[in-house]
Amino acid sequence: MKDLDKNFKKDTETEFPLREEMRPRKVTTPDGQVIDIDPLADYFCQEAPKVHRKSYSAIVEGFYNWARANSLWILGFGTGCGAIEMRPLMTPRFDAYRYGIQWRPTPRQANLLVISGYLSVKTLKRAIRAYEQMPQPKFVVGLGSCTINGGMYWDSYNTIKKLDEYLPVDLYIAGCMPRPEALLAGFMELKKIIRKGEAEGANKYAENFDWYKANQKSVIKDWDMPDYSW
Amino acid sequence: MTFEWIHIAYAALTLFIVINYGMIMTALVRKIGARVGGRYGIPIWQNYIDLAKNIALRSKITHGVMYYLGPVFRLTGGVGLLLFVPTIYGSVMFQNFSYAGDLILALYFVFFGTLGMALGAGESGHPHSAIGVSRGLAQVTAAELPLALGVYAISLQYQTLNITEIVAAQQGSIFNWTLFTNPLTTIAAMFAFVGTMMRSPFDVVLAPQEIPIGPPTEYHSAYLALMQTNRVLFPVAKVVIYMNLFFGGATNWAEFAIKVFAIYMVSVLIGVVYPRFRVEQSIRFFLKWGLPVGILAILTV
Amino acid sequence: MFSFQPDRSQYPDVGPDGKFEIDLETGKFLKLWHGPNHPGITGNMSVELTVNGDEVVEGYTHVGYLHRGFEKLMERRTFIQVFPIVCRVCVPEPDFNEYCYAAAVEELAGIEVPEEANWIRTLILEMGRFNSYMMAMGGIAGALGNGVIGQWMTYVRDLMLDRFEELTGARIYHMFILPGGVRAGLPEGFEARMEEVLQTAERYLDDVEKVLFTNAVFKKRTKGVGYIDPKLFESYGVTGPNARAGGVAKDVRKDSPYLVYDQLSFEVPVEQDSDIWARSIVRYRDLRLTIDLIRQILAKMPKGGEVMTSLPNVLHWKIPRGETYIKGESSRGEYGYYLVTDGSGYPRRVNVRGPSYTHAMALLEHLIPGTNIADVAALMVSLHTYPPEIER
Amino acid sequence: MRDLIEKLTPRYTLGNATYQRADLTFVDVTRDELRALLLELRDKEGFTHLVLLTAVDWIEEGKFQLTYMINNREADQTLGLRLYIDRNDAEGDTIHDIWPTAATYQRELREMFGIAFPGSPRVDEEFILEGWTDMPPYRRDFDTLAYSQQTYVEREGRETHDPRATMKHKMYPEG
Repeated sequence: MKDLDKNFKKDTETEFPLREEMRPRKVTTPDGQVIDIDPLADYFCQEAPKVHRKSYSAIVEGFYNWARANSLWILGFGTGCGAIEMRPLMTPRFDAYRYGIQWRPTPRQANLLVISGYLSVKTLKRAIRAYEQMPQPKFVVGLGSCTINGGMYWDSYNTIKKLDEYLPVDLYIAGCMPRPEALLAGFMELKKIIRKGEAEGANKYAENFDWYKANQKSVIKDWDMPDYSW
Repeated sequence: MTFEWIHIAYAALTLFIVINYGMIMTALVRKIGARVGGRYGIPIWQNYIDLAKNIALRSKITHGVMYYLGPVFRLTGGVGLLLFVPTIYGSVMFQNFSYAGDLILALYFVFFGTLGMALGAGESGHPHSAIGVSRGLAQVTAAELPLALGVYAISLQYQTLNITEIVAAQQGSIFNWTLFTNPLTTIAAMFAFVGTMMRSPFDVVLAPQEIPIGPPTEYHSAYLALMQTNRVLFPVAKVVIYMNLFFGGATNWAEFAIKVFAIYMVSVLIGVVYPRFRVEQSIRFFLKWGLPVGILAILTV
Repeated sequence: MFSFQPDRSQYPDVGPDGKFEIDLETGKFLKLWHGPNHPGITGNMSVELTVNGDEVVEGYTHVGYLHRGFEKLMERRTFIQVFPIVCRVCVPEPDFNEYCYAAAVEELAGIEVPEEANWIRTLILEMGRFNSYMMAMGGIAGALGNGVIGQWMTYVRDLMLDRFEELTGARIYHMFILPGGVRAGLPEGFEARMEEVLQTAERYLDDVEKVLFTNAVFKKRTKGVGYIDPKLFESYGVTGPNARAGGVAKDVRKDSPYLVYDQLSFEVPVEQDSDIWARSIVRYRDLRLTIDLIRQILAKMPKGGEVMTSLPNVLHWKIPRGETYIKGESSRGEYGYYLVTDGSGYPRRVNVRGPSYTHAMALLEHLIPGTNIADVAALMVSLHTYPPEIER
Repeated sequence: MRDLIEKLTPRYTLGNATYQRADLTFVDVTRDELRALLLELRDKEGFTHLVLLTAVDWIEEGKFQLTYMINNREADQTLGLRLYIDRNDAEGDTIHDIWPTAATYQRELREMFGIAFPGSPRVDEEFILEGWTDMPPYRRDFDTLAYSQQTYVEREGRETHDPRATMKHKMYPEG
């Protein structure tokens, strides 16, 4: 392994310019009207996330948690190489459908985001948006060593090293890459956490919103989306 | 038919039975689909859990009034369809609100849900929804043509627009069924049936690989729960119509369960091994095969 | 006069070069992103489509979601430390990376590989090709809405992964081919168990032929769609099955035999139509060929000999200045490693030439205009692209 | 292969040919002649397939080496053309009109090495990196570990062992 270059200093001065399609501009509509558009303000909802309290009745909340645990809808977003072991999970050998686990193609209908492996900065941006679009309560599972501490890519300039700085993670599944059996065991563990009512990542995210945003913005230099996009 | 208040309770009971039946049946159908692929499949009560989960979700967002109303309209279509068709022939309890011209109303309700969904999904503003809606409306229109022609042929055949009377005419022997007395009409209507069940090869509306997943892209939590309820109710209600018109209706719940399942499986068995058509291909398919059969059915009645 | 033609005044105008002048603000076009979070995309990449009605008028591929900077990371690692990370360049078929890197290092360092190791390497590569094609077959059926083929194919792939596990100890990343040979010989009774898997695979493939290749809807969706003019093959760098589907029998295994391919007897399957149908059927026939090759290898290979030469002390292993390029025929086309050394203990530069690099970028962008939205997913899957090898 | 190089030598300034394997040759070329040479090789000599186009950073010599690797399938010959350009004012000539795929390679080189290719389509657009403001990462003076440490939060408790020291300690515990 090569030694660390002590003299290397990261460029912290240069600001990344706002993308052209995100800049405020004047637009002529098809019927001839001229309107001002500020994409960041107009296209997105600006409201910050809310902390959603639990149900007042413990029995109702318990029932809800049981339903949540037994109906995990995973967002079909393969962010890294772990996605290849997600596929056997849907197929005869491992068949996660038996446990109420399903794949949904749109974040609106999913409540479990599986970060399947390393996240490059470019994907992190998409993963954050996907996460924020999911309805509460939502869960995040980090899959593979690379979400835990960078794993193989500990010295890479383009992958994050610690997922829980950027998204509230409920569970990690270690391995490079974890086998389908490990994934199933992880999902079973997640079910236990949910049934105990401890999987409150979304509320944690809302409570520590500023901290998460600061972390995210320290990595993503071209932040051209609203703070909370949903 | 005179109206009595107890009919409302009876109708609610029908609705309850049909929804539960639909929940179990769709789960069973998914299990069968899984078995074809060699999987074990979901638990049979999974639909209930999913429903409870979706109701239990805490945050909801809305895109406007129509967005709210979309699933409501869709469910109205399903409930209305069921309630104006006699579910069990000869039973006072499950006769529902069947009346003299109910066939026309049923045809209207078949389309009603789709239109309501189109309005609601259109307002969600997602391009996938918009594309799905335009595909869906185009395809459903083409697919319903043979059904409309088939219904016309049937009303000519039995000289009535009342579903109860049509069922009554088919009683007695299995060979009194429209399936045997008028096979062309049945074939024409089955084109429409397979075409509107949103299964391969006619599921380009939902097509997860192209426009994931079409009109319901933006729907979540309680909206989705409403749509799920409709998704188990509407196919069953539609199958009830086909059963009444072509397969001799049902005189008790056991017969109902078996017939509905058998008719439903027609679309499932076709769907499980077929890739999907593009939208213009499926429209062409219906115009080329469904429409002539429908016209032929009218001519031969 | 009444005309059946729709009123085209609301439609966008075609420019002098036959292309649309795309101005999103006229409201006549719609920007539609496929990916990165999209089930129809092969992995984590995205295609930015501009559509007019159902027709796609422009498409751009965006990659970089999987970029880890491998080529940079390799420059920091010694030659032996590179070895665990090379396989992670391409997930569904990682062994090609191991082989190409190992062969490049061996050539520059002048290491001889035992004969049996070459046979085992060939076996591993063919097994990897088998897996990759299984994914592709499931993918092309899935992109057209037939999920059940994907179920079967992934099941068979799981069986093959069991054999991988038996041989190498790992399911996905095997780290089995390293400079100097391979880590181990064949375990006891491997051939019989492999034969079982191959027979199961053949049974499933018979079913696939019945369900998919005789299916009218599949024919209708794929024949004549996504046509690549064979004249473009050279300028767009099309290799592998995509070229073989257009009548050009490009196959590195035949053109420039590496490992032990010159001792195996096989004919490269070729189709003429160069559309999605032809590309699917070429993959299907190539998969059959792979099954046959695995049998041949197991029958012909020497057994029980040395599989690893002794390397110099890997901690002080320096390779003199030089450069080389090693290529092989992966399931997607020509896969190559360009390795430059500078006399130090670290590689100066490693460049991975993945076949998807040309297929998914320039070629796809060239093919997309004029297709239907519904065909984009099928087109992309039929090119068989894996994004990680584009951006490394 | 030697025949081809000898045939071309009178008309082009070819330097320093390396005959790496029977089917692989590397040769130095000059920037002015590159285009004509590539066209001749493609049209007359059957080198129709552009295998790859990449760069090597020789920071000690202040040069980038551009490698154009082309392949002749019939003759089973691969030829690597080495072109050295100045590292400080790195600029190459686009060949996207000869091989359309070269545009992608040039986009990558522009982003990863900072080599300009004026005239190449979409060359200045982001290709792999997004929102990158630092120096091009494949340059040798970019230290990926240092950048990573200065940018990303690391989980505490990660231990890194120097392989040499560890192995020495394991194999020769006495020292």
